[in-house]
Amino acid sequence: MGVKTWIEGWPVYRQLTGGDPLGRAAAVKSRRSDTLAPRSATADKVVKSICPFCAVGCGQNVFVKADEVVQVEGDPDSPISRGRLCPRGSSTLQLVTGSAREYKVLHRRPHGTDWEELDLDTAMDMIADRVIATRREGWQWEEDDARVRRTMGLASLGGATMDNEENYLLKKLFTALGAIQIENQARI
Amino acid sequence: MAPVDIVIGRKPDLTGAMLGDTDPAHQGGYVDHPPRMGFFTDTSVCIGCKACEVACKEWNAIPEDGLVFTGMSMDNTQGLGADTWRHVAFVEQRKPLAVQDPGVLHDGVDVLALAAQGSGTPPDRAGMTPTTPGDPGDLRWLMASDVCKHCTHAACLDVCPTGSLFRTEFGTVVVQEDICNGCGYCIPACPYGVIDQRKDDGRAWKCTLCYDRLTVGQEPACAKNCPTNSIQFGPLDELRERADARLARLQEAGVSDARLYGRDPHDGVGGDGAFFLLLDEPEVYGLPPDPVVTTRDLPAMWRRVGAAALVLVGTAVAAFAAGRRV
Amino acid sequence: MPGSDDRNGPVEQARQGPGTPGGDVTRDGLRNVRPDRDAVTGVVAGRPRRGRRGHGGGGETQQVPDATFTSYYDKPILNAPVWEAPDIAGYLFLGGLAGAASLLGAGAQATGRPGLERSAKVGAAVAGFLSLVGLVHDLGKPQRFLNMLRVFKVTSPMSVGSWLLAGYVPLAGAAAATAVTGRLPRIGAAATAGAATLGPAVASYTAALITDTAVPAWHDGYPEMPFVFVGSGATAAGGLGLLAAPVAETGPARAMALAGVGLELATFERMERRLGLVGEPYSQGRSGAYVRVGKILSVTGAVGAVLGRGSRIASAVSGAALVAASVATRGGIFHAGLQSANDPKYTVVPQRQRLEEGRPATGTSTTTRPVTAATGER
Amino acid sequence: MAECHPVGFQWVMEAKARGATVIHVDPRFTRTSALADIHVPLRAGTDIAFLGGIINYVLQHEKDFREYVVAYTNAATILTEDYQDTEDLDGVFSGLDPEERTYDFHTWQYEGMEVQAASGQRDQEYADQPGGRKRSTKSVRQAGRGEAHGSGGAAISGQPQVDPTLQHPRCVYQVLKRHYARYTPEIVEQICGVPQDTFRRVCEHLTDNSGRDRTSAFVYSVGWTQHTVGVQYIRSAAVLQQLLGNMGRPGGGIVALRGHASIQGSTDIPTLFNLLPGYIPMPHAHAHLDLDSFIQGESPRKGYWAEMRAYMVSLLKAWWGPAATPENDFCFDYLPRLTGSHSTYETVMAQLAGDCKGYFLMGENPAVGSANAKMQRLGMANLEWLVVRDFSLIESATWWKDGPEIETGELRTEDIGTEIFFLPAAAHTEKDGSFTNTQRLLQWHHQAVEPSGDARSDLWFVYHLGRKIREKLAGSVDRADRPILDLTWDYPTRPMPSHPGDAEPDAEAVLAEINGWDAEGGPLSSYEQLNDDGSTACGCWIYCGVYSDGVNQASRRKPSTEQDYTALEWGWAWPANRRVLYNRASADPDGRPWSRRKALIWWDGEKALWTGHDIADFTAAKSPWYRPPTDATGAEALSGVDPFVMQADGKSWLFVPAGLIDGPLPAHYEPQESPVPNLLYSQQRNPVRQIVSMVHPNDRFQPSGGQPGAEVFPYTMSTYRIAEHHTAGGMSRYQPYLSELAPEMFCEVSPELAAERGLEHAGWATIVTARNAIEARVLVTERMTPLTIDGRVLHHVGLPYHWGHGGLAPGDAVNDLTHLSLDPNSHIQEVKVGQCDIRPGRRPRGPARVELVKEYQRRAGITEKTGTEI
Repeated sequence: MGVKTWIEGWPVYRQLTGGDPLGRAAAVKSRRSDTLAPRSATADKVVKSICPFCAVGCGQNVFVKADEVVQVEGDPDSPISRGRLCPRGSSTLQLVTGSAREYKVLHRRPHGTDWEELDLDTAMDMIADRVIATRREGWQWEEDDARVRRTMGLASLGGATMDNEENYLLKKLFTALGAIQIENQARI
Repeated sequence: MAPVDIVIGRKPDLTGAMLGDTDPAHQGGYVDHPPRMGFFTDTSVCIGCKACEVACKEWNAIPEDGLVFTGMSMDNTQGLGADTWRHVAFVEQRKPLAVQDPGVLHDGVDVLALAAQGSGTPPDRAGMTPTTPGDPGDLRWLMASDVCKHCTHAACLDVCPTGSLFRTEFGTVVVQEDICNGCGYCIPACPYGVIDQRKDDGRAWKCTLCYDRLTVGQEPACAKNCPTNSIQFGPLDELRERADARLARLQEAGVSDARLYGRDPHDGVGGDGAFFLLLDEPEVYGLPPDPVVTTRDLPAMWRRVGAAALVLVGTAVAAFAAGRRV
Repeated sequence: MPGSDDRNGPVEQARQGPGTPGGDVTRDGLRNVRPDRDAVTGVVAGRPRRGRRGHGGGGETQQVPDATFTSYYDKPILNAPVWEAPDIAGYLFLGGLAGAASLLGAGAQATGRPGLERSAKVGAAVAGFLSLVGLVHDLGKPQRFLNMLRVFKVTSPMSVGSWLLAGYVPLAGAAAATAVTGRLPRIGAAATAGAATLGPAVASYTAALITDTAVPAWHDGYPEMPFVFVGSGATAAGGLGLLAAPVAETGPARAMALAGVGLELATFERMERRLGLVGEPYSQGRSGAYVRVGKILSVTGAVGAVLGRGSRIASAVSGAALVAASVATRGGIFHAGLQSANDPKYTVVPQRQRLEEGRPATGTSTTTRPVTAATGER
Repeated sequence: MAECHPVGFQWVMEAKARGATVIHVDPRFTRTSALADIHVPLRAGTDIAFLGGIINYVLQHEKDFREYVVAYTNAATILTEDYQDTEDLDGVFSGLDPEERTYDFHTWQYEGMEVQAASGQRDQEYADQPGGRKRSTKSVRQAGRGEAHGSGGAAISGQPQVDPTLQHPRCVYQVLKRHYARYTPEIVEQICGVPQDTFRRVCEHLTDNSGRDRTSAFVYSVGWTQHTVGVQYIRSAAVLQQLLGNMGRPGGGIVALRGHASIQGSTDIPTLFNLLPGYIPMPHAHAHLDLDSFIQGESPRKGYWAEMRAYMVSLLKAWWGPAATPENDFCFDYLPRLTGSHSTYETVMAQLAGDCKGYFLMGENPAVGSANAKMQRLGMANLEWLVVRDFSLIESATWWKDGPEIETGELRTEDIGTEIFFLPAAAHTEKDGSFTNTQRLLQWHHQAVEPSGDARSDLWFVYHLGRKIREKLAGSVDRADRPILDLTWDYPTRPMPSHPGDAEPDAEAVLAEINGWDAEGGPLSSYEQLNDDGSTACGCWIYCGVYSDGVNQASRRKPSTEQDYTALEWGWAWPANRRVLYNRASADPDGRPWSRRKALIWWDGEKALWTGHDIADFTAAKSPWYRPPTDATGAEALSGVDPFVMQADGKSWLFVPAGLIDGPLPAHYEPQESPVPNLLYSQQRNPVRQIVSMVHPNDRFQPSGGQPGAEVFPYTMSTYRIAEHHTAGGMSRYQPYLSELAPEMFCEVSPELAAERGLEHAGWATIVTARNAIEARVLVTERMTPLTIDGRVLHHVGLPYHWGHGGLAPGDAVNDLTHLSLDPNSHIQEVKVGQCDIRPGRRPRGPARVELVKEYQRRAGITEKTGTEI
């Protein structure tokens, strides 16, 4: 950067030569301000989504840059929400990118006093083994002379924040396992 | 009025020149600038959901501002500051809202004395904790989202010694975080108690009216999210017209408490870029009833400073004159 | 009750008026749609008439009693200055001391009082330098001071002050250095003259610095504050002379101190009286205590300076008292500002009074009543 | 609504802008009240008395929309002579079996019709079949068939007798009039604490704004469902809206504001014990049950439910594909059977009993959010294994080391044998899928980024769990394993770029299966295409059409500004993208809109089609003058003036002859725990509320009404949400921006109650019930108003239930106070009303907390029998 550029970049110089002698506006604009661009405009893509909190179903636009969610805001196209979000919906970015998110599988042994980390695939294997064993233990072909062909050994709770497709697979798998104790927030 | 007319010690009214006219962007040397943009916050449709607070924090990545239960109705934010750029005030009053039927009926309990128990507010000073004196069958719950006023004559901007605080081409007032040196002068200069210092970095922070978003034609995060359109964003001229019509309609409909705050370009700060429709006196919401930009008096101050300097010189001369004899 | 009629009239209008009740869902689509921001509450329905309780008139028309005022949970309206007392109260004191001391040094040089000259010039240089240190310390990082020289803003006393200090501190330093070493007398003379020229500004501009804020106790004191400041500066510089200079050369210092004390006390008194409620912090609480100590020390120092004029020790003690007086006064003024900003009373009451007396700060009030809106200036 | 659904509230504001009156009925003055024209505080748990009072007002003043009522409701239908009302039996209906605590519905039927249980409680007919047994009937009822009709309808056969003049003493209209005659403004005032003047104004506003030219809507949330009479609350509103002609019309209806992104979807495609997708009931254990007897027992002859066999067979084909053949009853036998209620609360009991040993928690936090949360935690402490899938380490994942029972010493970490797996879940931004919102609208959310670390979608989890189980069981000859091994589970997957070797199932392929396909594998476009011969497969018949033409209709996003207000090209609503259910009722019997101001759909004579702004919830070409032949079945059997097409008689039901467990008409019963005796009847509580199965030392009930000991818990408490947090806090208390808005558990009390109990504003209070004691900060506010109930002052304690011991903003969980008494239809717990004591100061620490509760139990004389009276 030459001296001339430096001088011309000096706000005092701009004060003396430009339209802002008091140095309160154009003359003092910083380099950062000059190049400011909102991350909602520089995102690589905008993905259409739906708010995950309550059941109003507000539209969301998810802004992605370098494979990271950088902003979530209301979708103005939505006939339901017209681009608006409540405080919970407004906190979606923090929900999905915040420090409260866990990214490691954790395991607590019976009688253990703390978590231990576990490989995801191992965990899935262990869970599958337990499902099979518990299902057998609680199996019933009949109750009071009526055919029931079910297991009372395992149960599930949850689903009201899950996708329809997820619930569908869950209900399908549970029913095929003969497990009937499957419930969600709609009961609560 | 001449655009620049700075002569220290001159008698005539310097206010206009010192403070700029009502097109502050033009005054600031921007040519072909966009219209002045602002907020009209209509508190009569605010539901106090605080979406504005969260949306603002998300967009501007503002740190958490303390986990404190206050007992101030549903307000645990307390006020604007470096880490709170939108603040929703909650006011519970024994007053009617037009002919709204609040359904409540209270008896015989000195609520103000109760308020003194633990709220830290002396009874005679309790704004409304839990409520103001009045008819025990009356209740209204006022909510209002406060924000930087983006004054036409902005004291924070005037006193900033670095040019960090500056007037943008949209007529808004913005802190440039790469320039701010943490001198803190803007903080006591603001007549509304808006701008404040972030403790861990020493710099001053406040609402930017989402300057970055404005540059590409997006509206500020708070206004965009506001579920009931209490926060309205747009060219200030339009907002003022809309607000006048709204006020007239409310007044006609019997909401006689409605008033505009900061809408008048001739008030002590030359009108606010972010102005409000309130349902009670400004101080009820924690707003100053008649704020003045301190730099309005700066010419007089400089004159007094000059005079005092001369007095000091005179004192010194006299001291040496007298000192010969002493 | 006429009030009730007034309230009910528009309700009926709203019920019967055009567009209300509005929205129609016709075969051709929606009609009379209005945006949600047009919603009104308590107008189309509510309770028919007041007075189901025997309490008479509602709170609406009740005037706030004079003794009290309304606030938002007693929260301050202003954000108080975040300056640290040692940094900025010290800055006020040191600036005053330095500025007045530069005059004292120049005068001493001109009138041939080398002892006074040296002590005044060194005092000015050290005070000037320390005031800069105080400022930089308050900024947190030294390089941040450079941003002060990015612009020159006449609207910012701190900007003006920064440029002033940027000029003054080297001059005062050069003046002190030449006075102490005796070298480069010409440069020393020029530096002395320069420092003496800028000195009064250094001593007085800090008044603009604090009064150019929204802090009521500071801002509203702006007519007197510069005189209080130069008075306090003269007191401190005079005190410094009494403390440090040979007793034979202290005459002008003593005179300056006496004049300073007189000026400071008189203008302070006038300011407090004029300010009334807003001036309360100058006599109450922590700040009031500082101010009282300052006054006592000033008077004591002045009396001591006069009575003990022949004694080196008495002069020195008096001088120290005067310097301390200036410190205390500046501290008092600084804390009064904090106290004034932290209590919404000092913000609301005077403004409310202005409005009730029908003399808002400028042409019109910040609050636009419907009647104003109807006439509208546009 | 302004509290919990702020964005939805914009439409209330828009209605206000157009002149609507907003009345808010709630014990507390909330954000909604602040923007309402009239706020009506009433005692929690008394809504049926309040609504019954309005019904009485409408009937006494003949404010009903008579033409609508006669044409579209069952007001004219005549009941059998056997029916006895609460008027005749002092608060109970005919058919009550006090021993079994069930109703026999036979006496609730229409005159001249073959008796058949229908809606909700459809398979009661089994009891009359050879081989059917009484136990079976009872357990079926316990299974909660009431909600098995989310999509409507029930079964009736034969032609009911009617009296269009509504004069017949046994016609529904007259029965209704008699039933509600005692719900006078005076009694409403005494029970609810609503002044008569206020009540009358509410009645006037509602009736003035209903009828031909105007419509009114009711909006409710779980404030109505979480009661022992929750279903009857909503029924009361339904009776009112039918009388006022507000159903199926623009601006009318009963709007349920549900609380979770896809809670509607999780009912439609149910993760619920008693339902199969599309509200097909789970089969109940009966001797010799096969597909035919199941359909016989469940399906009516008329209306769209008459096609249940097609829906069921298509579902079985979707699940078991080629293995499902006509010869093997399409694998109907693969379905497990119910024997009574297996709701989440029974599951907790089964956990405590040691029967239920494995538990999945998927985005659910029962350690905070379920009634009597302590029972939930104790149940989990008795498991062999627990899998928690969530974003953060919520209380339900960490109770074993930091739960309240660890602090009190009731549990010791080392003693707890539960093995726990915590699996981080992917967020909605990290996966494709659809949510069904509260207005039955399916909206697709697209994946924006890959989930990080071990976080995975629930789709991934369920798919791969199923895959692993199938692999491990491969080759098994155990008959019990056939359903697993025959299951269609070959979903296409795509590799996950950031997780080499891993694969995510294709959510759209699952949606395609839900939508269904024909014999050639082509996507179906309507449930009317479903066959009962196995030629079609469909995972959820009411969602059929969501993937019509092979296009994901749920992902349609034509901007609202580019279409009209019904926005039919945004997402997809079930059924058949209809936005207003039963909208045939928006037109008069001749097919013309009732009013120029209220036109939604109408009969276009030229095109011989129903047309308008919405898609007709009616056979499109069925003219208003169509009358079915007497032998018609299914949809054909409904006439052109039968708008309620899921009902077997095409009418909406003021009186419910079948399908409800606890009575054909709503009657006011006091909550399980109430400060007063029932002033309307000598029957204090809902006699068939579900309670007996929940008796447990940690779930003691309190004395109620005038019983001795009731005075120990003198205050009425209610739980609720606030705008700042979400449900049990898993998605909000771990986020700084939401936590700082409401950082601590607090309770809301009136100044009067604060004075009475010496509570300090912003100080601490301890709230005690027979279950537990919790502490909360005190918010004294005039928004809480004392009510005068039957001459005595009653105070409410307001308790937001968001807090638990974890997160950034921890606090005691309100659900530690609540108890397990359930609505018999829906099995939803009564947490919106209860009785408590409140005292100043923080609660005791350690074992003293338990001791305090015991002391209260002793003082109130509580035993295991308390509160379990019929």
